[in-house]
Amino acid sequence: MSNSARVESPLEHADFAGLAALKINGGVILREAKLLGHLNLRGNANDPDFLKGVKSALDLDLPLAPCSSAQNANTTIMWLSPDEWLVIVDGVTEAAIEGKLRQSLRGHFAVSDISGAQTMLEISGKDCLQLLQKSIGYDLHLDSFPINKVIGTALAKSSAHIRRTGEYNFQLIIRRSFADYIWLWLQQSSKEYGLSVTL
Amino acid sequence: MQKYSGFGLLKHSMSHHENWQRVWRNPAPKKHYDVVIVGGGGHGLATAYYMAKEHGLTNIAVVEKGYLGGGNTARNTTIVRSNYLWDEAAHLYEHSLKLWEGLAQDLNYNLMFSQRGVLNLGHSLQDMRDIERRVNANRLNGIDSQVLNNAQVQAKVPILDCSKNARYPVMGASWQARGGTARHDAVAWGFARAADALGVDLLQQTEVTGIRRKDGAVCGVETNRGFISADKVACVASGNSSTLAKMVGIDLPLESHPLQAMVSEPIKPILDTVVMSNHVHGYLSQSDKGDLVIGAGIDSYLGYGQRGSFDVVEHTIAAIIEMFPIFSRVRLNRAWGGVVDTCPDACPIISKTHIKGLYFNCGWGTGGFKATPGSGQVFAHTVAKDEPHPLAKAFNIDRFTSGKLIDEHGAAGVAH
Amino acid sequence: MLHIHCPYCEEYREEEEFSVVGEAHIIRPLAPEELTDQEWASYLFFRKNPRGLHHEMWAHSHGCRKFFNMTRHTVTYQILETYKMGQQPSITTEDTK
Amino acid sequence: MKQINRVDNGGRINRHKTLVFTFNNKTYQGFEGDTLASALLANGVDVVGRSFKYSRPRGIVTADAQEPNAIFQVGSSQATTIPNPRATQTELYKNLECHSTNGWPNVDFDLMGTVGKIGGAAMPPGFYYKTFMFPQSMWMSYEKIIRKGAGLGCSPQLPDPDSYDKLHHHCDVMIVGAGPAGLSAALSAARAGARVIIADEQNELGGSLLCTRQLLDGQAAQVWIDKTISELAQNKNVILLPRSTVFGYFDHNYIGINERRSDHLGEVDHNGTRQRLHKVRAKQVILATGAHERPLVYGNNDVPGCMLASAVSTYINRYGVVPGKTLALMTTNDYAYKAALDWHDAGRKVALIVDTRASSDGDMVKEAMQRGINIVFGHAIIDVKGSKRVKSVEVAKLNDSADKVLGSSVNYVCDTVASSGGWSPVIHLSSHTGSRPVWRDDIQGFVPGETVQAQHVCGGLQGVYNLSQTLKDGFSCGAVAAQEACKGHGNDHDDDLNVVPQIDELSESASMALFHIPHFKPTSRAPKQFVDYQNDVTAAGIEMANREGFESIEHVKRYTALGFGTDQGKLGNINGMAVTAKSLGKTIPETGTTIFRPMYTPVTFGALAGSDVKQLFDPARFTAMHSWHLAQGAEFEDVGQWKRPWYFPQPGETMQQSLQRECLATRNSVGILDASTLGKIDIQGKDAREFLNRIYTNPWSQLAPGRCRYGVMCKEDGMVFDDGVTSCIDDNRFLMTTTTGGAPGVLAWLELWHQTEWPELEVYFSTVTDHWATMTISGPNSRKVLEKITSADVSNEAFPYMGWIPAEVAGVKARIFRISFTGELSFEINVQANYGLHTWEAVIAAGEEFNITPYGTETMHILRAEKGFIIIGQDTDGSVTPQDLDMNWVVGKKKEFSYLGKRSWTRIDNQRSDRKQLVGLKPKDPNFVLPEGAQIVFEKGQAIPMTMVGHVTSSYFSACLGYSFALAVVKGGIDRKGQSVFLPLADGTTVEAEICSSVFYDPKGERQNV
Repeated sequence: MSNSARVESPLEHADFAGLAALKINGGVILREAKLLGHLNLRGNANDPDFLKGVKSALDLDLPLAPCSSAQNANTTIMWLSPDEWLVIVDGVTEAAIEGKLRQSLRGHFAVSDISGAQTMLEISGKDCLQLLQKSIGYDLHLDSFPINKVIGTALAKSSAHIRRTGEYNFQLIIRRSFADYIWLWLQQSSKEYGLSVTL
Repeated sequence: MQKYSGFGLLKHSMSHHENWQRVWRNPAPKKHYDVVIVGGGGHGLATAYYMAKEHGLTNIAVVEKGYLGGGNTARNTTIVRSNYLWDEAAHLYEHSLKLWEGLAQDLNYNLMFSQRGVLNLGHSLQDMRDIERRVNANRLNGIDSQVLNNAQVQAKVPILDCSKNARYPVMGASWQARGGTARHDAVAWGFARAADALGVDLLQQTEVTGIRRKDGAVCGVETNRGFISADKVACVASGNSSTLAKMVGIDLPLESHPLQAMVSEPIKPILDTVVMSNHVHGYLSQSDKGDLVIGAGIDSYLGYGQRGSFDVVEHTIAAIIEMFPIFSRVRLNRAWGGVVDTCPDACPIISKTHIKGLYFNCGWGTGGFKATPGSGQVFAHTVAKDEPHPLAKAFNIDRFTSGKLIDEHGAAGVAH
Repeated sequence: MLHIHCPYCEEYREEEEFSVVGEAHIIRPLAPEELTDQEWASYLFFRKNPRGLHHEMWAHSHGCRKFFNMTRHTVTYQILETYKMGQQPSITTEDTK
Repeated sequence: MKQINRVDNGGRINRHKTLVFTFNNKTYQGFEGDTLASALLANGVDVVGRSFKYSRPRGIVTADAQEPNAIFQVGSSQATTIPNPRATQTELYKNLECHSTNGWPNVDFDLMGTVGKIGGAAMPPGFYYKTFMFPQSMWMSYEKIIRKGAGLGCSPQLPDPDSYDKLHHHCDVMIVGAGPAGLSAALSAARAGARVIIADEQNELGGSLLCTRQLLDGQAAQVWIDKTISELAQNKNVILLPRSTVFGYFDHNYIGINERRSDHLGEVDHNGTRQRLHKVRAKQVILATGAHERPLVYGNNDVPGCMLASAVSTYINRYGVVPGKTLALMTTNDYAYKAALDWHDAGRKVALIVDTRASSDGDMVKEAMQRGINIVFGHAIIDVKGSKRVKSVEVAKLNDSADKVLGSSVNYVCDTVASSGGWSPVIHLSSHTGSRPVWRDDIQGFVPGETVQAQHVCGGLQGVYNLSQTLKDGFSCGAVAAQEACKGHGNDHDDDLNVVPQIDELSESASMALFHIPHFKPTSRAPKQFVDYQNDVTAAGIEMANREGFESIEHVKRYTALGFGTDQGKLGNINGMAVTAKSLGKTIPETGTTIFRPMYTPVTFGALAGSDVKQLFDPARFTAMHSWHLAQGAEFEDVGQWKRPWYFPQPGETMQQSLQRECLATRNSVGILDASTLGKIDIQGKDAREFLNRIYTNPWSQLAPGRCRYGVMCKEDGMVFDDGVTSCIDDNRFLMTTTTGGAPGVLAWLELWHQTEWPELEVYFSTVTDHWATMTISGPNSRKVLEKITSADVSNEAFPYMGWIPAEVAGVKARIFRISFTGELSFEINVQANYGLHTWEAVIAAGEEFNITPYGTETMHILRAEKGFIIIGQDTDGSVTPQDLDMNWVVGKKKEFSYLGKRSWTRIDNQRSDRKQLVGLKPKDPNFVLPEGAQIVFEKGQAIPMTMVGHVTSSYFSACLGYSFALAVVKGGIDRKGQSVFLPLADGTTVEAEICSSVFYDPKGERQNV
């Protein structure tokens, strides 16, 4: 893409920069990890060549256990289903990485660039657990939802993939067209805790 | 039959109401009946009544495994209307509505049939196109029906949120003035009392455990009270149709689902029409006692448990608040479920079967209550004459083979 | 609200994540043209609808998007098992066969 | 403003904090810790309401959820008022305003009461079924009058200023009820390491311990409560929920709890949420809901001053309120003696205790004797005198079987009657999941029956009323539940910690099974003996129902309205069953049980909706260009959850003018449409083609990379359900587009067939709807616009119709598709959505010189209809085949696989020649736009019912054609082109139109091909 091309996250209109400047000290902290590269990867987990190919392209083992994830400096892979993974990479690198995957994979597989289709919200803070539990029916207790676990679930009247990165740290992958709805939901649901936005 | 009237009430009050007659007998089963009707709900009792009244058959029994009117008759949201889309369904429901209009007098039992009007709201351009289509079809079928715009809807129901601020603003509605509500229990009791007076035996606590055949024809039913011989067996047992059919190896294109309904605590009269919305998925009316009577769609899974999932209650109440924000502080008193037999085309089956003397009236899905008298009358005809009533012809079970379905999902929409 | 074990995610999830499809193990006829209209109708519309155990197909729509089957009691709503597509139920009755 | 019934000390109220409140516009004072009911009783208020049917004055009967009479309108404004809260469960707050819900002009002087007295005799159960029938036309008028008496409180008239939310929980052990059983269960479960939630409807945890005088380990119960709560509160695995009513128990151990977070603080809560709905998935559930006391059914038992014995104790011990001066107690058991002893302790007079039993030597009975209280055994109170307050009671001797009274009666002066007929376990929740309660003769009550839930019951719920036993029961129940829930991962703990405190238990004699007190006269002539206060159901009414043949308890309930009040029969159901049983000569279990349903007590609608209200009622979905549309002042249309621009009005324009402008601009120069909402599915794998062959009706084997094709999908019944263009990206990869509304359904449809029927096909699907921002430029100048912002060769030769190319547009990587839904030369530019607005703005800028005109869905609909292109859901309705749409060209004849839907087309009904088929219609009046949805007939002037042969599906005025036109389905329409049809309209007129081809504009399709 040319440098002049303007790029905007689905939550551009929420003006997170302006909200961050308010420096609110809230029980819920929100950051949009925007404009990352998102790749949907499909393939046969029982095929050693597929696993090898992914490893060589991403320098990371494909997480095979249900609801698990793997991460290195530049890449996170989330298990979505027995034959589906979400690969999250730095923004703008997605095309190159898609190319790398296509090069190193053989046989039946699929890669789709869905970087425009979704965005990641990072939610943390002492009240983030209760906030999420308002609209997520899944049990987010550390015993059932440990760090690095990832689930696809219903979030209010939308869907999300949720990954835990710390006791009080979560990543939410949400769809672009629902982003405004989730943002409305977040503002409403975090009222009692205070919402601070960081960049 | 003891005649009911206001004067009678006064007279009986002088004797401390000690001399009221039984509304129906509690007879022992006879050995043989000309017709055994399986199912003592509204439809079964209506079938018995019309069979006795119009076809002169009085050696009839209605067998009911629980108590009369204890199934969906006792669990629905009591809405009566006839504004269905397709000719076949519209004619059947309109026939029924016409019967409703004189039923209290016919049965000498006040069914509290209240023609307060039914609104079906439209929230999108396509909703409005569908409403126009249905209203036009109704009109040309002789069914009173009109399209209202936003302002007309607001005038009819001032407490409805007709503003543009709603998530799905109201664009208009169809209006059937002759539609309304009736007292559901009274419908069963009224038909039961009138049928009993014509000699029909109402056998409660009598459960059919088998259907006996001889030479390919029906010859009676096995029950927990013994075998009852019958020339014809007519099954009208919502929620049990598949079970009965299985007794004789017949498959029906039915699925039985929980259908939930709920009422608020009684509040002073505030809503005097029936308001329904397929789009936001909820509907309500206010009973004469003051309860807001609320319903929604069926639960998606099969269920005979007379209860469904709680999220249906949550979604339905959210829909009610979307339509009526002022009800947010009103409180929900009770929620319950019925079991409805749904057909792939959201229309009933009123049909002979390949077994001589065996008939089924089933698959009314969410729309059975309003059809009670009409269903009973056309089924009585079908059974008595062994020939489908003209209005029942289209509801033959063969339509699933021929492909001539009558798709009323649009008009049936949310349950009612 | 049912609590459903997804055989692919290998854990229990709330009903809101799932959608029900209908009776399980209905196999599409290999040669539809060779069927009578009645046989075709039977495939299209006629279902067991049992009062009791029922094998039914669900989808984990908000989760892994996989279809799977379950054996559930239609009166008590108890779920006796869930199993992956292509597998057979381990709990059956005359009604469900 | 003295609180005449408040004793000087005792109770759990804060006497340092006086709260002023008003009831029926009179000002009163109470204390912090009071309920509205205790405060009114403290102030000596007798009449709190009027009954529903007879308008009889009514007073407070209970101190809990059973209360049938003290049902109020609470709140001071039309936005905040709450209909029907029970005064017994409403905590007093500063400046609380409340009113009675019945009584006109007021509860003390009620004209309706006069009507009730005179007309009441003619209003037995079901009286309305027997009258108001003549003439038929009058029912609606009768009904208006009947409805005047309907309802209790009033709905607010203004929207709710409060907000609500929900919270999901998972736990090992959910405990319902925080009385002695619940608290001890919580202790043992928590000590075993379980995740525990304990909820109680009251403002304080403790249940019956809050008003007991029994000592635990020699100390007041409060000491044990405090110690217990402190231990639980410090355990991070325990959640304590006071003011939280468990209203429903659902399948798979799912529990609904309504927490009242601010109702006790005032009318409105502006900071947080007024109420919160907790939804708990519990591994094990412990029901510790205790029992409710039953009143006895006797003559005029509804006169204010008649109360439950346990309520009397509760008001004295918990609130420091003695609700009268002189007490008469009628009891069938020892336990109720406590009320008389408490009354006596409070320094007020006990006129007598009427014990229906022949004798008792229980400890409390002895205590009462020692105090010199007059006890009459073997007697009953058969009638009460007084209207707005009890003045005296009439006492008579019972025969041995207690079904008759003997001899003569004696009157005793008193102003309060406490009665106790024993206790009914609170089985409601256990019934919610379909479990049938079971009658136990030994405790004269129903207990929870068999269940498939992982459920435990303890304490009063299973008839254990002795405090030490209850605590013991709780401890063991909690331990067992924790063990089952935490199989393998619980704490090693010491059961020895779970020690039942030392309690001096009192000995009790057996109670008597008595529900309905006989009178000298038969029930039908005796003074009214109320069973269900709120619905004015009397014992005589129930007997009359039985006489009339309503014998099933469900019939009795429905005929008399027994149990249909807001207390849902908590107070009266068992007594009603007992009256029925007696009248039918059956036992109570033979008479049947009643099935309790959720809600245990009523739940606020707002709480059930939670935050899913207003704009959060349903997600609104937006495209990447939404902010631009907003800035342009677009009007929006709801399409599924999407907000799509409907049209872009310019100042002063009517909608019709906007549409005309948008249409002409597109046909004559260039228009631009935001088409991002169309569903897009990335299909990859070597069997993708074969898969498409099976799903679509047309063939896909020959579609070359770089080419696009329109396809139609049918369900197995042969009816069209979606359509769209699918493009070949490369040999193993296709991009499918779907309708906006159909997108999720189509993806699920593909997955269904792949996963369940054809897993052997190597193909993967991935939704990319949101990934691409899609803008369609359409019109003769569209190429010129495009050329300004791309270096790609977009000439017709290099890039022909129904092809696609990768290209860079405005500096952004794009896919351009040459497909057309308008019939004009069109380019559909797809870019990654984060670049959507940038690209859109670049196209607009480039198009400025051509007056590029944004258009919305309405113009799109007109332009496509001019071309005869269908819209699924508008021109089809689930009963239309491709053949009906005259689209035989999209039906594969030679495909090897019998693709979805094909077989159904050979059924008899599909072979009919008079199926409704899609055609065009030209109105005779070229300026008249046929209403969409208008029905069509072949012959005009028919009588009703007319024979309808189709309807108008789409209809517009075409600015570029200069006349109006429509699409319609008409029976056998394809062969009727040129014939006239008639449309009888709602205004009574009939218009004529001619059937024609559905393609009105550029029938040869030349314009899109240039």
